Amino acid sequence: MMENLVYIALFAPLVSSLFSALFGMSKRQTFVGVIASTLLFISFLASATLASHIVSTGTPIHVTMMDWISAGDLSIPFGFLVDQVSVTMMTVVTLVSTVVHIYSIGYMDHDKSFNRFFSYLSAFVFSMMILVMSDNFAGLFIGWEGVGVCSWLLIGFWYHKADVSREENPSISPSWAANEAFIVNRIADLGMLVGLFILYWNTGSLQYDVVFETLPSLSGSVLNAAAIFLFIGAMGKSAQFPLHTWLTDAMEGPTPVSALIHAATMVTAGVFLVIRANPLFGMEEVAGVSYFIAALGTFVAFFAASMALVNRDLKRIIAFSTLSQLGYMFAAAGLGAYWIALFHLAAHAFFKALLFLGAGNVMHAMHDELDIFKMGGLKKVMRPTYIYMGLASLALAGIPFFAGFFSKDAIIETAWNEGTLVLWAILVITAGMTAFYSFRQVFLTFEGDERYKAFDIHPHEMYKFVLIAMSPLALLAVVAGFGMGSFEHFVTTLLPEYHMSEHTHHIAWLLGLVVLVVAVGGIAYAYKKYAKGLKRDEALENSFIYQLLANQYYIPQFYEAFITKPYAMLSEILWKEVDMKIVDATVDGIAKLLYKSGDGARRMQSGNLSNYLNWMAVGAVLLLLVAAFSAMLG
Amino acid sequence: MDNILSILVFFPAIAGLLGFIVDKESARVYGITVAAIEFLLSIWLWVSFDASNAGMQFVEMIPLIPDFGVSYYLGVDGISLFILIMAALMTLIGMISMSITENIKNMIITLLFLEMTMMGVFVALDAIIFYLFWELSLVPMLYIIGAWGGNLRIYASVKFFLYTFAGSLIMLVGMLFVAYIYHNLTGVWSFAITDWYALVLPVEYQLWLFGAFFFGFAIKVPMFPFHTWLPYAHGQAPTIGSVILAAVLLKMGTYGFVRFSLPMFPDASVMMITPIAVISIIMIIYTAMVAYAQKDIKQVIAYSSVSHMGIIMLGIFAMNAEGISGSVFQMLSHGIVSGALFMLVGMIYDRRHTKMLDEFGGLAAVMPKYAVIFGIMLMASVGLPLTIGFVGEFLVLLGFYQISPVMTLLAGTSIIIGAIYMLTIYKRTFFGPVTNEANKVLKDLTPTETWSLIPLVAIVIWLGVYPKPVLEPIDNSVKAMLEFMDEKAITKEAKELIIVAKSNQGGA
Amino acid sequence: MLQPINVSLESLNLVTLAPMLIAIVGGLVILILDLINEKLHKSLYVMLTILLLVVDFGATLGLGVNERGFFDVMLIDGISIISQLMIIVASIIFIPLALTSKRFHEYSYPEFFALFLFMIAGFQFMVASDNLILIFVGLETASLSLYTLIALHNRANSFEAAVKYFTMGALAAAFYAMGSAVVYGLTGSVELYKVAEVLATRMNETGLMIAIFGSSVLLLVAFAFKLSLFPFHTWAPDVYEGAAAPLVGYMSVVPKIAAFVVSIRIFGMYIDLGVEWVRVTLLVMAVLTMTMANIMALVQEDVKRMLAYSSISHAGFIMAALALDTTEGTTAIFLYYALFMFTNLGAFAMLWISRRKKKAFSNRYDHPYSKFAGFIKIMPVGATIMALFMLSLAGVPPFSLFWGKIYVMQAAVNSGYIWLAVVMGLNSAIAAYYYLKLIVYMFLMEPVKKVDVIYYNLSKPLMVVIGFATIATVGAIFYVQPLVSYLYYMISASGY
Amino acid sequence: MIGLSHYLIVSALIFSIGLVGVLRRRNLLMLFFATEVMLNAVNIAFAAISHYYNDLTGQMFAFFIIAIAASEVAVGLGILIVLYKKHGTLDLDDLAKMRG
Repeated sequence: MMENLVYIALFAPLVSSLFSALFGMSKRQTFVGVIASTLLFISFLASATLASHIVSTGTPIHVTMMDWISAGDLSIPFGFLVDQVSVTMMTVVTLVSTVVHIYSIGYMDHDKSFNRFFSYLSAFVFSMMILVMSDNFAGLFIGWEGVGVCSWLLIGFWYHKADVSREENPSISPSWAANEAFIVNRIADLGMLVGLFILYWNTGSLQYDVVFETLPSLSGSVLNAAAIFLFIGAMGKSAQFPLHTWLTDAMEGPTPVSALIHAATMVTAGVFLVIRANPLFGMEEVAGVSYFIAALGTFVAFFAASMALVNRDLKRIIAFSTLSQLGYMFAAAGLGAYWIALFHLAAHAFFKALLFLGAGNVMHAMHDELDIFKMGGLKKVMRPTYIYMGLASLALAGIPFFAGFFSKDAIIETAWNEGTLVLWAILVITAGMTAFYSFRQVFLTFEGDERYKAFDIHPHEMYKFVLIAMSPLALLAVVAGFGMGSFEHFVTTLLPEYHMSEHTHHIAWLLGLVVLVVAVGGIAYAYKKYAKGLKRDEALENSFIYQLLANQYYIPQFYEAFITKPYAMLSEILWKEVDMKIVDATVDGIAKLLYKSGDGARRMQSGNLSNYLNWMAVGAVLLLLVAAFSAMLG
Repeated sequence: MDNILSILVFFPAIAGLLGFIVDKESARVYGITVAAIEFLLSIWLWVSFDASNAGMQFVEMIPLIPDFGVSYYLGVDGISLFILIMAALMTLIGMISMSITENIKNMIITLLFLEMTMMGVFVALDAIIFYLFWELSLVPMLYIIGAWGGNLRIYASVKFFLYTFAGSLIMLVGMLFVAYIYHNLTGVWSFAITDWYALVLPVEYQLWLFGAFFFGFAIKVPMFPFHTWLPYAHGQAPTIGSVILAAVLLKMGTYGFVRFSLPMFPDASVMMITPIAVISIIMIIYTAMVAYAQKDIKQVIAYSSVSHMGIIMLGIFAMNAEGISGSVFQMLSHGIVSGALFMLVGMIYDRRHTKMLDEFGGLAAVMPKYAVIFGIMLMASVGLPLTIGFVGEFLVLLGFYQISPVMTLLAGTSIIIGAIYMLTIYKRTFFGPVTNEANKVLKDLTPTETWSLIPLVAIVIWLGVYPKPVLEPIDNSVKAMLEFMDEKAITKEAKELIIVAKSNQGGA
Repeated sequence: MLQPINVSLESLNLVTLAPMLIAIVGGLVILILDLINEKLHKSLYVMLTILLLVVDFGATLGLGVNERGFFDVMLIDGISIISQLMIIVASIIFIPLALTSKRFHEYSYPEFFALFLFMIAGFQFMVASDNLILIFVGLETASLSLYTLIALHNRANSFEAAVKYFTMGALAAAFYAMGSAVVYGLTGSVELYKVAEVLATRMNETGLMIAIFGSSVLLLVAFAFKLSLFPFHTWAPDVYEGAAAPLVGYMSVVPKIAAFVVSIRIFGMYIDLGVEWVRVTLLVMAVLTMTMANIMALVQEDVKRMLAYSSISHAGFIMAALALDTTEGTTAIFLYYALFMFTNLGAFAMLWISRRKKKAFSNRYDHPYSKFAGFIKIMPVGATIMALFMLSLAGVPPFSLFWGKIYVMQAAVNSGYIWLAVVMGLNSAIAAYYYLKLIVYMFLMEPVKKVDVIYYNLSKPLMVVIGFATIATVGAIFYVQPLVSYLYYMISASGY
Repeated sequence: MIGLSHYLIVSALIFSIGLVGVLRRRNLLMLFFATEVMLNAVNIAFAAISHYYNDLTGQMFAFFIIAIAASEVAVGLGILIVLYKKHGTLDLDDLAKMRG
């Protein structure tokens, strides 16, 4: 019975995708969206049932469908494991997906590729389910790559847009952004593959259980190598520095995609991997790697938040915020608080998806205008959206007692608890920045003067059903935090427990207060600065720091100048100079040399008999010489 | 039907001869029918193949020149079985999708003869018979490229012929030397590969012979720096020529390494791991970069073939069952995928008579079906899991990791740079606005085209999801071969490096 | 007082002379027939010649191995029998080529056929003796007839060819004679077996070496000329270009077989005596010949001239086999020529059918490549057959010459000359270019002019000959085994 | 006393003279004569050696050479006559239509 549920949860999205694909090339059909959403909902129900089953029994469900690859001693099955961690992910993924599917019916209403969109979206969910449900690393990799492709398809969904200059659009074009995302992810995937190879050759298997069982018997260097390479994989998917540029560019995709893939689910796969492989990352031997993960996560949290401070693009701000929150999750995971990371992952999924969907509403209303400097005062026409986004931002900012408060606070507390005070300080500051940019965005969008009027835009609220569909997310963004205790209890049967020390526990209220003060300060500053309307400060905007942040630290330009262009140039040189002028020319040169020597040699064939006779005499002399030589040598 | 292999080899040839009588108008149908029957025969071969038997099956042996040790000696094992089927399939599909109308009868007859030689190479167990089909395959291909090719067709076809011919002559000397040694040791002349397997050669001899065979195979593969004939051949060849060249003819080289070099010269092979791996990595990275610089879609795919062949070469020299099985599987995968890609390029060429990337853009809107199938093949080509391309590539890299982690990492960049050039051409061809007026009126795939591609798409996904029916027989034969190599190896290094699968170590 | 010479007829063993006598008598009969009736058609002579050759063939086949006769100057050993058989077979294939649909006047002379038969007798004498005198007589009989046959083609080019061939041939004859004189001076004998015996006892004399130098170099010059080895090959392209195509095909096979047989006897003897530098010299010449001829063939514009260089290159190949001086090497020589014979004659026959009285395509050449452009469209079967011959010459399996090539290469490998086998392989690769060039012209190019009469000369007998050559070329794989085993048996029976 | 070696030296000298003649002469007729000179040089050697060994074989060879030389001249002159008819010259520098 439960096994069937596993299959239903897994394959309902696939069926949905294939069904929608049937209509992929025909004209828009609402029922495609409806059926897809229904199937996703079925998947959600199955996941939820499984979750409740696991909650009640505590025993994971493990099914093996069939063999996939077996060669030599390697044997990889299609096996699925539904345990506390994966069922959490399944539920979150299917829930957010269902909402996003329904949302998309409204959002993509006017798009002629409506059916195709659902096909891709469901395919993504299917890949994501494989990713989280697989019982082995190879299966995880299937999902890993699968979500990558779906992400590619969805970012580049509006493929017909032309490339423009970076000044005009930092992402150049949807198709460009899609390729960037795919390629950057591939870099990380290579790391991941190498991680798998290390594990396979040292443990003889890629099954989680076998691998984790064997880990303690492995040497430190092997473990470290495995951890490093797996984390490189995680860095790509979760867009950690320096592989982060693709995530903001990925905002070229339709907003539901950003909500689902680039906020709630796919980008958290890296975190999921670290959590999944906690027996490895939690080992004493790899403490260095784990600390690095935490440090990098902290850095990214700050780094991304800093860029969000000045950005004017509604979706990019949220993207930076996603990046920043992923940093938080890694910080938690790196510090060993896996369940907290997972919890933040889930909570973040809810409020960030909500935020994005809200942004989608705004975008829909503003006819795809994303510059928040051109918005303002939208609360009049879009009150429900305002509320939704406000709630989500509160959650994001970590205001009590919204979801983000619990999860983020726990992470910051963990940093304190581990004694990594630098990390703690940065995370606290980042929390303030988070609050600031979130509300900067909210205020600039919804409060103040109606700047959009200057651009002759007539905003209107989203369809009702869409707004209703968003409500579960809003609800969860508000209340999810209260489930923290039971969640801890639930997942720590599988994940290592993490307890604050006595001392930390003691001052927890103080720590929380610090964060709260900083966060509220951020909001207050944002309110002061933006709620009443937009006053541009030319001097500030032209300052170096502002420009640095606005240009994402010039990292995309750096990549372009030092990686992309040299690669293209080198390719050109390799082709034209090396392949054509050296390798091929050598081959042709040999042929030409032979031909030329033929031309030279035929001159002895002068046609003159006297010459011929002389050649005979020469030949006779030569023969004598050769004979004499070889006689002497012999 | 014990002589099914003979039938497989000579049925197309006889059909080709009879084809001279068939009327020009019906030649195409005739060809398709013959190729279909041949394909069914190959499927029958698979059905009657005993997957649990790792050795040679359906063996036929008729002495031809006993004084010289040449015999008509055929057999098939897990390694060659699927290459045979793929050759039959690609010929059939290539013929169905063929758009050539000029001199169609000559084309059909040539293709049928070509099919005979392809079949022959992969079933031959006598070195001379192998060599015979190997060389003979050049002739129809020369004609196909030269008669139906582009502007530089004569240069390309002659280059193809001479380059390969030169390499294989050196291989021939190697073969003669092995026969000589065999004669010296046993007093009997024999060119039978299975007899040669029994020879335990001194390391020095192994190295020389490995070198001799290397020339023949490396040029065919083609390995860097012997690869420059390939872009010309592909660039100039008609679609059907490129399809068969990429799908089957290149595999002859890598098959040769598996069939000859490894089991005959295990010690030399082990000693040559590093040089070959270095060349393979150059192939993988360098040609992928060169592919990126191309302006012509077909050239991109041609260079990408070289890059993918690098992966296959690497896998062969992984010296473990994972790597070699993966490599053989990758041969099939590359055959199907690059064959399909060449067909796809051919289809757009039929419409626009150009293959230059600059001419295109935004085709996804005009030709959605085409874009979808191209996309699937592209994803298979970059090794997306659950497509055929992943299984081989994964196994190869996994296998080679055992030999050298650093080199695996370098070789693994193929998944990155492969994505770079593939996605770039996809973007430049299919994405963006439709700028070129001529592209706005392009017709999407015709039913014939669609239906010739759909089986390939099906295979790409089927073997990506469930490779077992194919991988298992391959793996069995590979394991047996490795065990044999391990027993035969004389140097300590070789004994250490050749990994016999645990599941196969029952006796020892 | 001289004793009356008393020779019993039996000891003469006249049957050893029978094959040559048949040819000579046949030649005379043809001349007499012409005296009786001048208006006889060439077809009569052709058929008569064929009949005589068949009888000749039978007589040769009936000879016992390792017999001597006629004052012991005749030596009927294995190689003499197989070479005679090959000479006769080649002649039988050659002679029907006279029956073209267009008239070429040399064939209307009965003298042509008589000379042809005398020439065959000359070759037979050459191969069936180890007496330097008889070899010389046979050589000159054959050569003088051949010069005349070339000249009979009656065009400016053929006279030029005949003069060049003749003059150089005369010089070579002088070298041969001088070489024989040195050998005679050294040993007091002109019978090779006696020469070998005498030399074997005196091998440790220092002064002897110089004389052996002299004799072998002089003889080598003479035979290198006959075998067209570099740099004595210069006559060959010009003569081949000037002579009629079928005769060229014939010339590139039969005289060379005869010359090779003599070379095997003479130089094989030296090598057997341990004069290692003879082998080295031969190898150097062989390698130079195949390489130089190949690269010169690359740049030819005329198919016939290309084929001339190609036959030179093939001679180099075979010379290498000779230098090995093993039974396999010697077998390789005959196997190679047996296979080469059909293919080469076939190729020249194909040129022959396209021969026109006027040079329609080029001022200079009869058979420029461009003449064959698009041949596949004009005459598909002809083009395919020509392509088969070219592939065979290039050594593409399974066509006939491939088997010859691997046999030669195997022989080289077996004797430890792996480098030689590699050189042969590389040369085959170079050679493939110019054979391929013709195929490219025939199959891949458009016809240059609207000439629908390229197969101008075609007639039924020619078709039969070409068909036969084609079957022999394609089906080689099926008869190589009996051929090899027969050749090997005969050669090892005669101790080579 | 004139011995075998003297004869042989004479023979060699005459042979060389003939050879030089063959190489240097431009007229075909003179060229033919030069080859005859060479053959006759060989005849001297044969006769002398034959006498030295007291063996008739050498002389026999010499006779054959004479006969062959005669027929060579016959055939050669025949060809030269036709050539002269066609070309009107026997200068071999004019005889280079075929080359390469």
